[in-house]
Amino acid sequence: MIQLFHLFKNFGPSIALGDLNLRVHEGEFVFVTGPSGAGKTTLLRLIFGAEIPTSGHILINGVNLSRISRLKLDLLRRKIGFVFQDFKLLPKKTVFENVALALEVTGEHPSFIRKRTHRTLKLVGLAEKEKAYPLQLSGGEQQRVAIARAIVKDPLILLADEPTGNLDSDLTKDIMILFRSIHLKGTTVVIATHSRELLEDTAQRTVFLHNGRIVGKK
Amino acid sequence: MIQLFHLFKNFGPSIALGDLNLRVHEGEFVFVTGPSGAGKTTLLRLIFGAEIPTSGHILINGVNLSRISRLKLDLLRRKIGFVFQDFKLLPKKTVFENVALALEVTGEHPSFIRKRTHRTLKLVGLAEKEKAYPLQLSGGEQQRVAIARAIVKDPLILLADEPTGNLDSDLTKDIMILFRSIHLKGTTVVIATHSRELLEDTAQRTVFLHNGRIVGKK
Amino acid sequence: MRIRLLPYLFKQALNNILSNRVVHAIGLGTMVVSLLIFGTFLLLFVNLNAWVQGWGHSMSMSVYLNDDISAAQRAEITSFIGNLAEAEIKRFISKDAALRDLRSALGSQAGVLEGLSDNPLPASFEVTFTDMDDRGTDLKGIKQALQDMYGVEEVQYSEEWLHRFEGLMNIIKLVGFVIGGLLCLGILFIVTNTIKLTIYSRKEEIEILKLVGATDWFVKIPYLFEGMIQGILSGVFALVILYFGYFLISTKKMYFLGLAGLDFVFIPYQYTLLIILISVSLGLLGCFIAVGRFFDI
Amino acid sequence: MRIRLLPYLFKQALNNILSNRVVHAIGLGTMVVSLLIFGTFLLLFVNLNAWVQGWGHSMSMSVYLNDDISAAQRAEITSFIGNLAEAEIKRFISKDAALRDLRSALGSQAGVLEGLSDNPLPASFEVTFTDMDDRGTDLKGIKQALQDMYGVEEVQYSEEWLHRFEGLMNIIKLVGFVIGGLLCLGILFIVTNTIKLTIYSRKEEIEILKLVGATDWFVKIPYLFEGMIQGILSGVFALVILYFGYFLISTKKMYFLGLAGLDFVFIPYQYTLLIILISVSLGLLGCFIAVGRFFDI
Ligand SMILES: Nc1ncnc2c1ncn2[C@@H]1O[C@H](COP(=O)(O)OP(=O)(O)OP(=O)(O)O)[C@@H](O)[C@H]1O
Ligand SMILES: Nc1ncnc2c1ncn2[C@@H]1O[C@H](COP(=O)(O)OP(=O)(O)OP(=O)(O)O)[C@@H](O)[C@H]1O
Ligand SMILES: [Mg+2]
Ligand SMILES: [Mg+2]
Repeated sequence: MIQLFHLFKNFGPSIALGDLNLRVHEGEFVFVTGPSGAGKTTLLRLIFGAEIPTSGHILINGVNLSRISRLKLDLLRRKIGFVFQDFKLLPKKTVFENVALALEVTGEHPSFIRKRTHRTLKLVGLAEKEKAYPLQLSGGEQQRVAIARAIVKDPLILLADEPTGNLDSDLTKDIMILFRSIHLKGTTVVIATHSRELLEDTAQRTVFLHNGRIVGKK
Repeated sequence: MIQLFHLFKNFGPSIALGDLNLRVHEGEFVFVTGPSGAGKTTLLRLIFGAEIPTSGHILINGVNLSRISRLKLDLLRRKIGFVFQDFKLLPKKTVFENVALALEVTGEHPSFIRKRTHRTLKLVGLAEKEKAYPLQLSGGEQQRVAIARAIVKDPLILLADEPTGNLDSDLTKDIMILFRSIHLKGTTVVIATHSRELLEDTAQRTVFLHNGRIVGKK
Repeated sequence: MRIRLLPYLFKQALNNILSNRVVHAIGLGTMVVSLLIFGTFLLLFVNLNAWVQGWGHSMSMSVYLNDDISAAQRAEITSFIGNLAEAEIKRFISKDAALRDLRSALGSQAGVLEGLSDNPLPASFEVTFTDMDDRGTDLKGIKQALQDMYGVEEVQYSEEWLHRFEGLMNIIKLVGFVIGGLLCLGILFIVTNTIKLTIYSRKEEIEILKLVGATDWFVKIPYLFEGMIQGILSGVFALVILYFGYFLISTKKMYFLGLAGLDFVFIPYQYTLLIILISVSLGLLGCFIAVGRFFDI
Repeated sequence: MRIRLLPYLFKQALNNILSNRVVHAIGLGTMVVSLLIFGTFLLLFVNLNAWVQGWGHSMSMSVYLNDDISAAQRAEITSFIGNLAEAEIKRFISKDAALRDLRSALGSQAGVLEGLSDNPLPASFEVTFTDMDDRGTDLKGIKQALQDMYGVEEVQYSEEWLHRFEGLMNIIKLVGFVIGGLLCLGILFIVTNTIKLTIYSRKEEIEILKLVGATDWFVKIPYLFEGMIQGILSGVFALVILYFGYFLISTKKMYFLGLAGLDFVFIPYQYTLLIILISVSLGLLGCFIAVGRFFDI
């Protein structure tokens, strides 16, 4: 599903990722962890095509990202859900519109969009905040909107960057159950986190990053 | 130091805080916790004067915030350090400039500003990222810049809103040690968090919020 | 891009305008004022041209006739002049009238005419020319043709006056075209810049849309609609304000300015269409350029 | 606000301009073009006025003298006219010359003068008036004064011509002031709007500064400096470009346009100062208004 070969990523002189090799199979559930600045976000953004590697290759479903046209990349992104560490919500759109957007770009039918968006917002516990704007939400609520937007389209791949950093432990458990249920439906899930809570009570495959290199696996 | 009397805060119809009474003495170290949307951020923002209460009174050092002039409020804010949940860094300024800003607004001497800023950035482990811009930093690095900016001026009061949400547990410990050392120098510290990690290994006074009301104290 | 998305994208554009209403209002204001400047210039130029043209009407030609001219010859001359689209016979001056005129024209020098027994002056037609400049009237050719006709003694017109008049028209045209051209360029620049600025503050929005998997056109089209709407609105507003202004200073009021007798007309309707067209294309163009800048994600 | 913060705040302004350079460049462009439009208008208006004024120089007055005038009386008239600042004796026309002129003026009708034994025409001074309009010359008064002098038979000037000329000047002035006034307002609006837009995208920045404990002035002053710098730069750029444009179409080139003999001058230096002053105050004003909007945190 996701294959990374000898991936390097520099930002100017500083190296964010160095010689990274990783394979994530279809339907896998993988954690990426490591200290602050280890390169977790950079890794996820590379897989998403939001960043171009300095060298190395990324294959998604066998397609090489560096050989893909802009339009193809847009279409690929529709199959990937991404929970951004900084949420990236549109401040001028309501919670409902923000989540619906992920479906609207694919040209789905309005009634279908409405139904799905409602359901997903209910799943993350934000049914009552549908009409609010992102800046009127608490940090945790914003994070859940970002999660809802990522999962509303039943993505083939779910990339979640620190998805529970602003959530209390009860909500964290709920969200993890949500991720697991999506995973059970066949979605490949990659979660970047340094939350002990998430990592402790799981037997899932875990990749440890440090200074842009894989320093351990579980 | 901080006195809250019958504090209410509504956003339109929704109630963020309801009848909140709280006293924080000079030199105290208090945690505020509660689930997502409980009102932690709202509480801190009210204390900071960034939000106006619907009713009730806030006294800082015996001064009633609702009776204070704009200029006085500006001057008061210089004595309060605030770590915002969403960091609120200036994207067009470097890390160094962002932190130095907190001192520059007070009109300190440039050489003093330079020295202090360097030292504070070293304390949060960002000495090497001084010249970077916020958007070039990882989430955890941005959070530490926000912390550095809050503590650089040796504030009388430190308000930190979820200051370790993006930090791994080692860094979280470092930051907590930093906060404690500042506290030992006489600063009153109020930290909003739902991190179990922070709350577990502490005997500190803790206020539990739920739906805008205090539901427990420790 | 599926066509059935268009209504959705149009709705997006309307929503965007509403949620960025302050920025849009500022931008709209700038566009309206720019177009208004241009429109006012057009209005005044059109009228100034007409006025100066009208002022030049007094250009006239005298066709002196032989004393022994026959009625048929006279009729022939009349019909020749009548057939010239731009010429008109203003009056016929008989031999007596000519002497009277000369006497009054000489004023205190009229004494020179005292000793005359016989009236030596010829009768003449006074021919006036209208809209000369527009049709490129060949005065020399007309003079020649008339002079060659039977019964015509001489044809005269004031070349000096014509020269001066043409010089003035040249100056006014030059000034008009320089200002008009610069205004056009300037307004093009200002309007596209303004639209760029209104969109510039939404860089982040575009970035996020791209991250959610929107195709380029999905992002661009609402902006183009926005530009179009802004273009139409500003064009219409500018015209309405211009017409209102025109109405306030309409012909009647001009008496007070000592400009009685000048007709003050609104710009021809082709020009109003032109203004709308310009404003819409500027709106689209500005958006296109501005949005294009953000597509490197 | 401590004074010693000013250099720091000025440095902030420069940094801000650098880090928002695209937006600033767009805004600067708009301002330069707006001022350029205004400057071009001023330049052309100043020159057009001068040309039309010059064109009106041919306004002349004829002072007819008695045949029996004494040399002393003649000298008195000459000195009277010489003392009128705006008048100048263009030539003296003797009786003989007057007859010659009349003959050639009558052209084919000169036959009327054949039978004359005595020359009935008086000698005359032809007086021309310059800059009449500026000094509000009282032609009627002058005429009266001259007529009351010994040796003067009659004074004549073409009232019709004067009327027309004044009408033309009125039209040009009206058009000039309407366009000029609207341009002024328009540019004021455009420039302040543009600055508003450049600052609008920085709402967040202002909010953060306030949250860090900056006083209002600490936040505002760099913006005002920015506005001032933008104002100065755009004023200077506009003037340089205007001068360059002027240079390209300077007097020599005007021959090609059939406008030979017209002097093409640059706008007086007071106006250039005015343009700089306007642009700086617009810059400051725009910033002041725009920044003011964000101070409710
Ligand atoms: N756009 C950029 N320009 C320059 N340096 C960057 C950029 N993005 C990331 N970096 C650097 O690359 C390194 C890895 O960053 P990354 O965001 O991947 O870390 P992370 O593992 O997500 O950390 P965190 O847990 O704090 O979010 C960091 O040192 C960061 O400063
Ligand atoms: N500006 C606002 N307008 C409307 N509602 C708001 C606004 N700010 C906060 N709220 C609402 O008030 C409630 C309390 O928000 P607050 O940010 O204080 O929560 P919190 O305890 O900080 O939560 P979290 O842990 O998720 O950050 C939430 O339900 C939120 O949606
Ligand atoms: Mg990260
Ligand atoms: Mg919060």
